[in-house]
Amino acid sequence: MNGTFRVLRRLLFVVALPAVLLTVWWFASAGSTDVYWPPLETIVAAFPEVWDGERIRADLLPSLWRLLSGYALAAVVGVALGTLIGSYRTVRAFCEPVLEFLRAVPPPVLVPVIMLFAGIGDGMKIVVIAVGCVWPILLNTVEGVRAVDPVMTETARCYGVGGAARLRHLVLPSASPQIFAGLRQSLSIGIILMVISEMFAASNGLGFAIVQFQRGFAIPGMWTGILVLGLLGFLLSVVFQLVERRVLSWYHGLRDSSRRSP
Amino acid sequence: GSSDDPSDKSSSSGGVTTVKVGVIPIVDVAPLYLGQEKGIFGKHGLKLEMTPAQGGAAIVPGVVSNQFQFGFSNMASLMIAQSNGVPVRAVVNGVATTGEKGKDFGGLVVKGDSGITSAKDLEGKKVAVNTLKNINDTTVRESVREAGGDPSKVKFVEIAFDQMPAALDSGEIDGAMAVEPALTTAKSQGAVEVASSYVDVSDRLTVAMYFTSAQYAQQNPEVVEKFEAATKEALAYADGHPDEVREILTSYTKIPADLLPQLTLPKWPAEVDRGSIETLRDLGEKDGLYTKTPDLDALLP
Amino acid sequence: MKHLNLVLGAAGLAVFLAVGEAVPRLGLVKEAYFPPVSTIAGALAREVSDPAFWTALGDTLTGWAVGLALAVAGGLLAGVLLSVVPYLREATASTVEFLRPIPSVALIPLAVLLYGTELRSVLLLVVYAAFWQILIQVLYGVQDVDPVAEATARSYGLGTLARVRYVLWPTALPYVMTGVRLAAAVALILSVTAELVIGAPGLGARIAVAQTSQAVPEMYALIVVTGLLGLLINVGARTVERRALSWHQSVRGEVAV
Amino acid sequence: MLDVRGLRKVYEGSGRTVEAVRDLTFSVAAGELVCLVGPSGCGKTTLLKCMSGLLAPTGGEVLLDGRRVTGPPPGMAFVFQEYGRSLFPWMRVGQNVELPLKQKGMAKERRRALVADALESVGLADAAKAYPWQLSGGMQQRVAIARALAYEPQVLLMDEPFAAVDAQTRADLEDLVRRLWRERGITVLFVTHDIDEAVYLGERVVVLSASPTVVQEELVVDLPVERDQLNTRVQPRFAELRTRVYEQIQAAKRGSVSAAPGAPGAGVEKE
Amino acid sequence: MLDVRGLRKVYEGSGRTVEAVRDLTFSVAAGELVCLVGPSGCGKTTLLKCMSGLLAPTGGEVLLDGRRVTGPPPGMAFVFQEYGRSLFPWMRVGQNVELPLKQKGMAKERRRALVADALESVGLADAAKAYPWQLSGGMQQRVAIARALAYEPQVLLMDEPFAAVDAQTRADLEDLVRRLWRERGITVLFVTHDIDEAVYLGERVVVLSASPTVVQEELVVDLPVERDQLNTRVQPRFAELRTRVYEQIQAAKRGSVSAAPGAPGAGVEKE
Ligand SMILES: Nc1ncnc2c1ncn2[C@@H]1O[C@H](COP(=O)(O)OP(=O)(O)OP(=O)(O)O)[C@@H](O)[C@H]1O
Ligand SMILES: Nc1ncnc2c1ncn2[C@@H]1O[C@H](COP(=O)(O)OP(=O)(O)OP(=O)(O)O)[C@@H](O)[C@H]1O
Ligand SMILES: [Mg+2]
Ligand SMILES: [Mg+2]
Repeated sequence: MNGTFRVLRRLLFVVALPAVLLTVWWFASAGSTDVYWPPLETIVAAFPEVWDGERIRADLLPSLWRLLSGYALAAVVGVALGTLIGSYRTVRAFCEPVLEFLRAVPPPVLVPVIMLFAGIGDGMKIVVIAVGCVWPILLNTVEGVRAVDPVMTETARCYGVGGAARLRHLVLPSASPQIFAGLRQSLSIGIILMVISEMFAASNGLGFAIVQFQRGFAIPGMWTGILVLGLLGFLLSVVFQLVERRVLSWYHGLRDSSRRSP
Repeated sequence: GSSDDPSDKSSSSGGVTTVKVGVIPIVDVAPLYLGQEKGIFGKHGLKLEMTPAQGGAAIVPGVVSNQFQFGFSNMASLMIAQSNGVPVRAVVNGVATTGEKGKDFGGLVVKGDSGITSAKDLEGKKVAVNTLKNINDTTVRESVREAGGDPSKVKFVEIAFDQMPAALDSGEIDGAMAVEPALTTAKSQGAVEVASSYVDVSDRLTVAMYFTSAQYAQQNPEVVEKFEAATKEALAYADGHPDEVREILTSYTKIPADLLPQLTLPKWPAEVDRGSIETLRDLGEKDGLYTKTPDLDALLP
Repeated sequence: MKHLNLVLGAAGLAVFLAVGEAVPRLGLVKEAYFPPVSTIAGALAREVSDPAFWTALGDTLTGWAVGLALAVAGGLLAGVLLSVVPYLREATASTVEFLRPIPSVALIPLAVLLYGTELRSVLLLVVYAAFWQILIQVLYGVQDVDPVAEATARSYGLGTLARVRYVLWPTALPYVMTGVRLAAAVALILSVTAELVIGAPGLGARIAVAQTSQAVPEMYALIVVTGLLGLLINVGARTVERRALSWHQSVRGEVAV
Repeated sequence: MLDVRGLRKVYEGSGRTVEAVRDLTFSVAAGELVCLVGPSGCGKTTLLKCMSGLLAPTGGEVLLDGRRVTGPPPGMAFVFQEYGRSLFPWMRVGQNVELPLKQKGMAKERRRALVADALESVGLADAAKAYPWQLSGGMQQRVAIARALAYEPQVLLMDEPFAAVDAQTRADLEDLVRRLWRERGITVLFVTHDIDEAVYLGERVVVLSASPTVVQEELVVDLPVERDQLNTRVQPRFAELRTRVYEQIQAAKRGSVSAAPGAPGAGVEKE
Repeated sequence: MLDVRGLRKVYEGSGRTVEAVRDLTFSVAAGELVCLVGPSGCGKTTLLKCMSGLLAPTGGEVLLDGRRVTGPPPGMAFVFQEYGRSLFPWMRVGQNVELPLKQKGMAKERRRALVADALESVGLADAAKAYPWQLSGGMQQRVAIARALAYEPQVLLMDEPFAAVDAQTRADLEDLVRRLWRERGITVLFVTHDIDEAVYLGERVVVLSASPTVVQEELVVDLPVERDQLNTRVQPRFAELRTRVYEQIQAAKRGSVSAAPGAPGAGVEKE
């Protein structure tokens, strides 16, 4: 299998199913007169018109900034708190009920409360995104930290690897596969919360635009917004996977090396 | 689940037709609850099943897909829907302004100590409305215009009615177009009303209407007729019995008891005021609400 | 030790409540917008004595439980299938990544269009949101299989199904448990949100009424109820986990030292 | 029965390419007991994994009864060098041993009997209810052996299976393997780094060179089939054979620079 | 230096209670090299873990220089029996060896030199850039040994450290340990199941009984301090000592029913 062939094969896998689905959608919706299910053709036609440079600058970029800030905040808080909670049983017992309580509160009803403390600007939106994203990261970190191999723990203790070095060299790397599972989950949750947060007190943003289309009955516009969300999610996940492949190269190498090549 | 069989959208048994109505659980729809309780709808052979939803996002598609037979929506939304080809038909009046400045069920309020005394002072300030590009920002713009200001200099943000008092109080926003009960709450926290924007548009402004889908109107003209007749009767009854309205509010809202007597109730005339709707349409056109001019003949009954 | 955990958890909650009481009392926020815990408790007591509240709670829990069950079953099935058939995973990866970030809230008009305000409408949103949580956790969990364990199973002639059952599943279980806990909360959030926005009967609809009525303490009381539900759900999940994962380091580590 | 032809295996990945096995050709007849010895890291484990079809070779092929091996063939049992990780921590010892039998579709009673028998024969009768991680290293290794024995394989591949057990147990297990081999006529390929063990156990000893690996020497062990720990090990022929193997391994190691411990004075000068 | 007094360890949990160590008392003087032998599962690993403070004993105590051991003391290195799992898979071999040195706050250059030296001395100079899981079992074990050596400990605890390496490498490593012990005057406690190794390496051999464990016998190895693979092993005194240890282990195993392989005819009758 040479290089170009492999790239082509991958590309085929990436586009094949979406192509099939789009085709099905195209023909199934063709000629639809239902305002809420416009023909895909209409949606595609509306796309360049709706997502011109101005709208990308005015709506997409602010959204991206909020998303990335909120996500980064969640990642830092989730991993830090998760490590702490995962490492000490007493801390876990102390915090868990409160955290589980907060976790179950739906963001849309939490937003007004956050608005009380964080105002109505970008800060509020970033906090909303972070509050929603933090849970998968937190939970996965806690579980990952709890599952560190005892032999490795003993090795570290024995060689005096403690404190920050223990975190950096043992606990976090060992939990990293599971932390990445959490980060991956949060990425799409972040996008979802970006939309939700922009339903409140916003005057621009991707979510704002979608809701605006929806309320204004510009249904093809709404559909293009949903498509943009999906594309955004896809692109971010590609970037995410590249990062993960790098950071977890040892892990994937370990997993793959003993598997038979197909 | 309220209905077991999805295909059974409206059922009639023994001469009584059950229809689902998508409503927003606010003061505006009190006549329906009252009329139902007083047997007005029953008299017309209708049984209403009220489904509270948060706004047009849920009600309009529900009506269009015949999940609800009727829905409640403000005029601007209906005109926007109509101009976008959503097959909606307004059926009967919903709610109208009281026509008295300073004594309407919706008003433009600012923080007490802000030094803002008229709508003109809102130039360059942040004003909250519940939905952008809809009836409330259009009417506020008219208030600003009437006060001699430039509406394009006002910055609008979207905040739900119930969060307006807090946002106003904390200074996050400078003004808010609030309706009851948020309006009374805001005032009780020290906010002052600088304009009655609905009245500024027209002292007979029809703010909202009940509507159905074109398809349903065509297939069930008699049900629509019954609904129209019964609702008109209910509106008239509600307009004449404010105390009973306040009473019925406790059954479907949670408006605190101390707030209830202070609420300003809207007017519920039986007939729509076409002239005021045309004014609203023209204002909306100016603000770019529609892709093409709404066809009021097709929309209104 | 179990008692110690209970005491610690209660202490944590107590501190949380105390903060909730102190913040408005100290004037950090206005009581009118953020009532102190004691006021909320009063409202909660009123709610609890209302039979309609219990009907609403029942509706919400029905939507939650059915939705979660469907999402878990679907997520597990899809996750295992995708990881057992590598081609399938490759072929669906891009589509999955595309669909995952589409928020359930954006689907609300479509849900209403299809099912009105019935339970099924709520279910659609709940399942859509919770399904991905399970799926991703399964995919990561399956990837965690120890190559030596996998080789052992293969060399002893364990077929695909047996390997799923005896090797893949136990390895992925800790991930899946986390996924279920995540999904349980998401399902609860979505059923409340759906009720809130669509108006399907349930706690969410009650919250919506309280919000539009400016009944602030009642609204917080209902929010507290959803939080408490989440708390209870987690207690259940932890109990299951302690039994199902007794062999796993995360659980046995707690017992040993 | 088992033919290895021109086997080559190159590991690639993470910026390191290792040619673990260069060119291996040898065969094991049905019912033979062959011991494999070679320097650490020479590719014994790699070879075994390729032979069992767990690893796809880079070049060459492995034939079982003339058919190319592409996946683990039925009736083959493998005792892994990483015994600890090859036991499933979520199953008790008894269940670990029983699992492959279940897979064979064996009746419950027979399974029970086989499991009890196998655990008994490795001296772990009373550990059936423990989890693997509650056992000592040597006990874990014996569980892995018991699992292979209970499986009643035709072909048994063992990768340093006695590395973690004490001398006495080791001797017992050696005799157990020889006894099973004779009684059941199974084919055994046995990797060990203990030269005495290789000579004592095997009918033939294959010595591998240091990596990249080729067959350094094949040696027929012409000791009588009846062997016992006491007498066999003191026979002059035994001493000759073990010296021969020892020399070959040393030669194998000398052949490669990389694997030679470089601490000065640490080497053993023998002849 | 290291005193074990009335040590007792009971494992509890998951419905299985094992009294691994019943009552152990012995001591290791500073700069001594003691070998521990005993049947598989008798509690050698448990004992080592208690001595290093990794495991809290159920009863009795461990004293290091008269102070009670409650956690791993500085200057103590441990080579784990589960070598594979004691290496961090996310670090390359060199980093694995270097990590404890970093922890000591050593300068970079000195670290580099020590790492290179240690890897060289176990014959893995060219594997520094590989990940542990890219190495063979024996190579992994040698990395674990290299890590302990580079650490320059005062006390070295080794739990069957040569189990996975070939005979030649093993001999080299044995000499390496003895050389380091003599040159640096470190205290070494060495667990092995190879009797020859115990006698060749140790200044003293402690034989443990089968579980529940007590000290079965302590044997001073009165061989000359200068030992070499060729001559020492053929000395009559060596043979005597190894026979003695062998007998003791057999006695230890006979004392316990559970650990005796039950396969009929598999036992070795020696005296
Ligand atoms: N997964 C892997 N990825 C890369 N290289 C590997 C891998 N597994 C083994 N190797 C390399 O292949 C060579 C042979 O390894 P193998 O495990 O077969 O040796 P071995 O003969 O079993 O050694 P030992 O007696 O020490 O177990 C070694 O140099 C090792 O570094
Ligand atoms: N984590 C544990 N939980 C329960 N029991 C354990 C645990 N670790 C060890 N044991 C038990 O303690 C006893 C002694 O184990 P230990 O590992 O100390 O033996 P060992 O002498 O090192 O044996 P080997 O030579 O086989 O490594 C065994 O019976 C074992 O089953
Ligand atoms: Mg090997
Ligand atoms: Mg041990």
